[in-house]
Amino acid sequence: MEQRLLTNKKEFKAKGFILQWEWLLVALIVAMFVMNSNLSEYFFQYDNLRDATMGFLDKAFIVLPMVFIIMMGDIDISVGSIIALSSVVMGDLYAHGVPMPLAMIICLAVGTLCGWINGMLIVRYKELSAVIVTLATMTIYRGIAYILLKDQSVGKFPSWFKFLGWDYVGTLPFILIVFAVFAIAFGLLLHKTPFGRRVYAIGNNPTAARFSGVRVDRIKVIVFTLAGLMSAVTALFLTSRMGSTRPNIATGYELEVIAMVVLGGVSTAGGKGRMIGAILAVFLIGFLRYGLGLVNVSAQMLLIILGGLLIVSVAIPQLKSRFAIKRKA
Amino acid sequence: MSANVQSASPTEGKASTGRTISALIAKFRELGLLAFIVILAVGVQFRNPSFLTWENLTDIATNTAILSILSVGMMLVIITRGIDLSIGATLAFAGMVSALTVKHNPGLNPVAALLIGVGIGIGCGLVIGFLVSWVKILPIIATLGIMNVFRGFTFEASGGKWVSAHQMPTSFKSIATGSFLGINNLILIAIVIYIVAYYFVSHTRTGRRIYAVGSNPDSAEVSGIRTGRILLLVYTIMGGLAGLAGVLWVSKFASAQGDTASGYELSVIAACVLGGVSIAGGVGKISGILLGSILLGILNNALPMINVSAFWQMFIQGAIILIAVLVNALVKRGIDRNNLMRRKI
Amino acid sequence: MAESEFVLELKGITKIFPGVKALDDVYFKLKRGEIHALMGENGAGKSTFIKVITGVHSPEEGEMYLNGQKVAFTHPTDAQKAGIAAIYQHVTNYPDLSVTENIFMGHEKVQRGTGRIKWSAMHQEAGRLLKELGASFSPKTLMGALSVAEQQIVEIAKALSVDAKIIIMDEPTAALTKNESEELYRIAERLRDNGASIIFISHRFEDMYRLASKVTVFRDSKYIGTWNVDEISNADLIVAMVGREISQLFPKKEAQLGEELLRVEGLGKTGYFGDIGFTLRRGEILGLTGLVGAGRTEVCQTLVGVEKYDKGKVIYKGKELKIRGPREALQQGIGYLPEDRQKQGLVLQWEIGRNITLPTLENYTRNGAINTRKELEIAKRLAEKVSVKAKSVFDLVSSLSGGNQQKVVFAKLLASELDVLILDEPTKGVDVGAKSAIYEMISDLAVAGYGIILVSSEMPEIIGMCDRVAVMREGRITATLDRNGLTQEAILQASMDDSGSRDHAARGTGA
Amino acid sequence: GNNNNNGNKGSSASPQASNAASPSGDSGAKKKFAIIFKNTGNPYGEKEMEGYKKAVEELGYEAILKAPDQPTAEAQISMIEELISQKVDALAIVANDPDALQPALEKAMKAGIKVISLDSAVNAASRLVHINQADPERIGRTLIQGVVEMIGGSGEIAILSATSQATNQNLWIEWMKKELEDPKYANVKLVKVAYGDDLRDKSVSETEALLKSYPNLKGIIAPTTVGIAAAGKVLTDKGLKGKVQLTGLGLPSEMAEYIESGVCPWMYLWNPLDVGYLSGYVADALVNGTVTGKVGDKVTAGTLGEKEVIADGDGTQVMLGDPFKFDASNIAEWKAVY
Ligand SMILES: Nc1ncnc2c1ncn2[C@@H]1O[C@H](COP(=O)(O)OP(=O)(O)OP(=O)(O)O)[C@@H](O)[C@H]1O
Ligand SMILES: Nc1ncnc2c1ncn2[C@@H]1O[C@H](COP(=O)(O)OP(=O)(O)OP(=O)(O)O)[C@@H](O)[C@H]1O
Ligand SMILES: [Mg+2]
Ligand SMILES: [Mg+2]
Repeated sequence: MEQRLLTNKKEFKAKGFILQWEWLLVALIVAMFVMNSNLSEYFFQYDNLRDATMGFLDKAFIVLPMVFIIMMGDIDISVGSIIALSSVVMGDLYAHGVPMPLAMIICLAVGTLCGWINGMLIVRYKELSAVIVTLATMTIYRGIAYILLKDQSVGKFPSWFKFLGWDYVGTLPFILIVFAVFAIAFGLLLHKTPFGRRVYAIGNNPTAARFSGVRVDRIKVIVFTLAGLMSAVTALFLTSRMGSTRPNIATGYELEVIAMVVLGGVSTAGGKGRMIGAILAVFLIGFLRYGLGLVNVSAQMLLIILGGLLIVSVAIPQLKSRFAIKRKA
Repeated sequence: MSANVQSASPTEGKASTGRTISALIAKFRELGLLAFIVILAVGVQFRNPSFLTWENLTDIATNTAILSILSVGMMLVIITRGIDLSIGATLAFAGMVSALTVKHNPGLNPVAALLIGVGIGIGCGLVIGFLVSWVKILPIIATLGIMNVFRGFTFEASGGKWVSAHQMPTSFKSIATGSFLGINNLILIAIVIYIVAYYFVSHTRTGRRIYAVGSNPDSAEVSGIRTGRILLLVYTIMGGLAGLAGVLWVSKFASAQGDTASGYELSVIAACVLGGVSIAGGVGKISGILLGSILLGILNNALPMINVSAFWQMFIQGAIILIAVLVNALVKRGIDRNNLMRRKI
Repeated sequence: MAESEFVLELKGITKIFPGVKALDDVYFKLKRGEIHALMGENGAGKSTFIKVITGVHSPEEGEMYLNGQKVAFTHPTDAQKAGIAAIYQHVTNYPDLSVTENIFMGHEKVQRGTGRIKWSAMHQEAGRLLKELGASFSPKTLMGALSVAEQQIVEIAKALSVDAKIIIMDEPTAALTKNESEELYRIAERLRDNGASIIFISHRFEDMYRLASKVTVFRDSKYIGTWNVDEISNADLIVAMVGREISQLFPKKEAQLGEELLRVEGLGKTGYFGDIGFTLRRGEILGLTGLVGAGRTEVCQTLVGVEKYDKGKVIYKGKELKIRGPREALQQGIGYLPEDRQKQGLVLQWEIGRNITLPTLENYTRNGAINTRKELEIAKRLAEKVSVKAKSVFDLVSSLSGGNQQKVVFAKLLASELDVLILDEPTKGVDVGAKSAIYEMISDLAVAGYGIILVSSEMPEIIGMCDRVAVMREGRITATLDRNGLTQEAILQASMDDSGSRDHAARGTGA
Repeated sequence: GNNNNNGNKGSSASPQASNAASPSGDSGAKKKFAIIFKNTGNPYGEKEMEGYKKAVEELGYEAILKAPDQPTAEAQISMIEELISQKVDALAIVANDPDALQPALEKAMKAGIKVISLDSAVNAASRLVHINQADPERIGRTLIQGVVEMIGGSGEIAILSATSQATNQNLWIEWMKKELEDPKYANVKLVKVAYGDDLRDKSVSETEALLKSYPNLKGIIAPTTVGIAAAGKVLTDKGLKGKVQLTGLGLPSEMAEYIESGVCPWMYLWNPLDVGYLSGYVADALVNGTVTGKVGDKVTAGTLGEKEVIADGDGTQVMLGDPFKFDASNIAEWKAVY
């Protein structure tokens, strides 16, 4: 039994590096940049690209925890409603004289609470599956927002609040900087910490993870709570961008977020994908939309293009593995 | 604890009584839903005496017909462990194409218009079925993407215009408004579809195999069921029904828009879930989704009638869905516990 | 059509799964009206062979003849049409459908022309079959509501429901009591007398002697030979199956028994087991055996908190222990090696190293991040300790053979500081070489002072390795036997006997 | 680019020379005038954009028409950003939310873009001037007067609106309530404001609920295109023509059926083509600096003649005129137009 095993990873890293999904995304982004630059003279300009990020980064905050959720084979379709509820609570409180900083903290707390409720329901009622639970809470959370604000909108936030969604630190948009910080934090959480490793384990094989001492339920609750928290962060930025809020904001955000995560190469079958992929997908979709918007492509064409892109991107790995199996056989 | 000395073999003794109880509980689920509907109806009646009138009941039935038709397809999809988010878009696309067709050919037989819608729907369903069964994309993702594509097609087809009442021949509009033997056509069509669907899922081989595939895909493969074909079939049926619903929708409201039935898929899924269709697959009854659709239909009809504030409606609907699925889960646990107690260990 | 003497003949069958050669140039011949036993150790390839015959798997090489005609099944329906029915080892049923449907799925009775399912005829027929098998539950019961043994009966009914020429039974008796087995023997004989041919797979010699006239043995995916049952001695058959004398296989070393680690009293979980009591000492190997579905796995999983118990208590190192989950169990020093290593033991898509360190990640964490250098070092050390055969710790576990996968699961356990090891079928589906390595490892661990609970259905393993054995039947311990009183007969008696005496009488004898 | 082939009353346009200093500075290129509607696939919006385009092309500029797939303020903000990047000269917006676009539109104005709103207004701080299709007060009051005339001076009436968040409708409903305060309506009772969310199915249910909850209901006002058509359909199907009266704001093409049949004796709307057309000329005047959008400014709007900027709360507006009444006598002519 004089077996010697290698622990030097270098020689293993080289292969497969080029074929990684993330590189395909990078290639797509480059192609998209070339195409958009040719379509519109306004696209490839620092100011424009920079400002474009302010337009699509708000929902990107939810992409970060959604990577964890989809990685574990779950889904959360209530995030749009959580944005609405936390934003409406913040606006309503401010309108009733609560100081803005406190209202913002409560906004974050409300989002966190909503996420926690989702998580608890999902682990307590496993037979329901996350789709059903969040389908119900999606209606309930937005319903509460309607009860609170009725047909009103609240706004007139203090002028500094506009800073979040519209201003720059140096020459960089504040939202971009905050997103970068969160993206790095979530990336480290997923790829460098025991927590992230366990999320991967749950995604690949929840039973084995549980038998290996991973507290699956606890991790799920934490991740759904994080999704709630990040929805509230989105609410802060979105509210700042809109300067006011009402119960019907952020409708349909959940599907856009899910589409970005899936395009980012995170497998809904669980356990595959990396944070960088999802972040690349955020910028790919964001700049693609922006670029096509610059040449005034119609909304319906955009729908077709983005829907098609999603289908093709999930079909490619499927077909690849299919044909790989056939070749082996 | 030695009570089972005599009934050592699992083939004897108290086993059967235990099963009757659990069967009762299982039935109780639907009875419970029915009871809930009855209580709701009585409560509403108390607040608004015109609720339980023949006319209002007909209205509820007419308004619920399309939802209930779609629930049939969605139930089959969910039974196979899938989901279809694209039906709103398919419905709009099929509705728009058939409306455009009758607009340009006012003499067209309404049955032909129906067939065109169904045909478009089947085509859409086939695409999804192919993506799910052959390319093996998860249903939720495949239909999420396809939903956008079909919605885009609908806008493209209409060129941003609506097809309005005066552009549709009376024959086309009377698909939904006409009646036969005093019963509205929509209700009749829904009834026919429910009868056919009931026959299909409980009296044909293919129907039962849909359940088999959802209940245990691996065994289904081993016992010789072509699971891929079943999936393709299920999404095709869903598409066909969505296409049919599209024509009925356009005919009923005498208007075809690009954003017709946007978000309607969630109501349909909710009806199925209320009706006890399990997202885990393999479980779902025609009677269940009928009750689920009716419950949603009654809510849609009753909440405005008892003057519930518009701002509370959404919350109430969500809360009722959540409560219904939680109760469902608890009842199921009761059944399982009952099965365990039966083992007498 | 020239009738061949053999209804079924397979030549040179080879079947390869990713990383495993499950069948390697295998031969088989089946005569009309014959009951032919197929034997071999766990993982020898028997079930895979069956699935080749029934068209579930298509072999990479080899030919198959049915009544002398060459056939190639590409789909299970092909085999069904050719009159082949099978009872698969792992229940392949539909928990949400009725018993009747489970029986007739794939070959429902339908009205000619309309295609309408003839429910009443099917229920009637199902009822008849069940009655014949001595079962009294209604064919309208949901499959999911049945116990494992009852489900096995339904599987048998399923095979009987087709008018099959060839019936294959893969371990049909594994979950059955003696009476139920007798029922099955009678039916098999009757089928044979009616002209059907039967392939019968079982680990129980008793089944083979009672039923079969011929026996074919596989070992390590290879064909070893075919004999007339009355012409081969028990010992020779074992050598054929195992490849050497059993005694060599079990390198049990004498361990010093130390203080009591674990005491379980009156443990119960409604519907699964009740009244479980035993003790475990340092250095001791306690066997836990019984039929499939006796409840052993449930008991073990309860001890590590995967499942919850509702009665009784667990005393660990003198203190009552409330286990909340596997993590707490590990922290306390109780480790569990699950019975299904692919589903419960490993993250197949991961490398060896990551699998080994999963339960103990916080040990290599610095400032919240995983210290990969240290992690890899430990993974490498442990992988070498259990002598995993691989190029590096970066090999995916899915590429390993069953035995090496199992060694990785062992390495996972060794990463934690444990006192009690619960090993659930540690050699299931493992090749002979790996098996003896695992036995050696278990022995060494006992010597090193671990208290070990060894769950196994394999009689030789239990007899060869354990200091004491608790036998379970239908959720209860029916006997606890000391090493000196340990015989195959005593264990079988306790695990299969239908008489009432099994209840409390034998318990506690060895404690 | 001067295609003058629709039913717009016909005198020839007089394109103004674009000699004023262009804010974007690139004088060589054609000036770009953009419009953003609420959402795509809405024929009313298509007409409004068409009118805008017509004016812009008459003036010799390039028109950019945009509409998101969903009627949300979020999507409109993105579109505003895209237009800022394209350095358009003027931006006309039909807002999905009066306040939520303020930061984005302020940014646009800071970038030198002349911002106006039309039809559905943004708040005064977000625009230079608003193009009002008709005075909300006039709309509200006229609708009440209309329905009261239909029901013969007394009885219960109800309103079927769009979503509870719709600003235009909410404003009109406010004015309707104000009009009802007049003692001459002592016998008219507004029993309920229902919301059909501009969804066909919901509008139908809500109408049916109104009919049943208020058996004595005599009139329905539906100031929204989907709602009024849905209500027309319900009244038609239930044979309530003449028993329950219907009026409101609707598209002639959608409502032709019900006006011709008499279910809805008449209704009001303005010509969306004209709203867009006027917006195009006002935008041009702002871009050329001939007006600044303050009260008293005068704009010559092609075929529509001269219009004056008047006060509107904190801001200013240009009024297109009174809502146009569609009834059996003129509907046949208009249903083909929009
Ligand atoms: N689908 C599969 N994919 C990969 N490997 C497989 C698969 N099925 C079986 N194997 C492997 O093939 C080998 C033979 O397994 P098989 O189930 O045929 O053994 P068996 O003789 O029936 O054993 P037992 O007595 O435990 O039932 C084992 O190593 C098993 O792990
Ligand atoms: N999936 C299941 N469905 C129904 N009953 C089950 C299931 N799993 C276990 N059981 C019940 O729990 C009891 C104990 O099963 P368990 O798997 O613990 O037995 P075991 O002795 O370990 O058998 P095995 O040798 O198969 O592992 C069985 O009698 C069975 O009735
Ligand atoms: Mg086997
Ligand atoms: Mg076990």
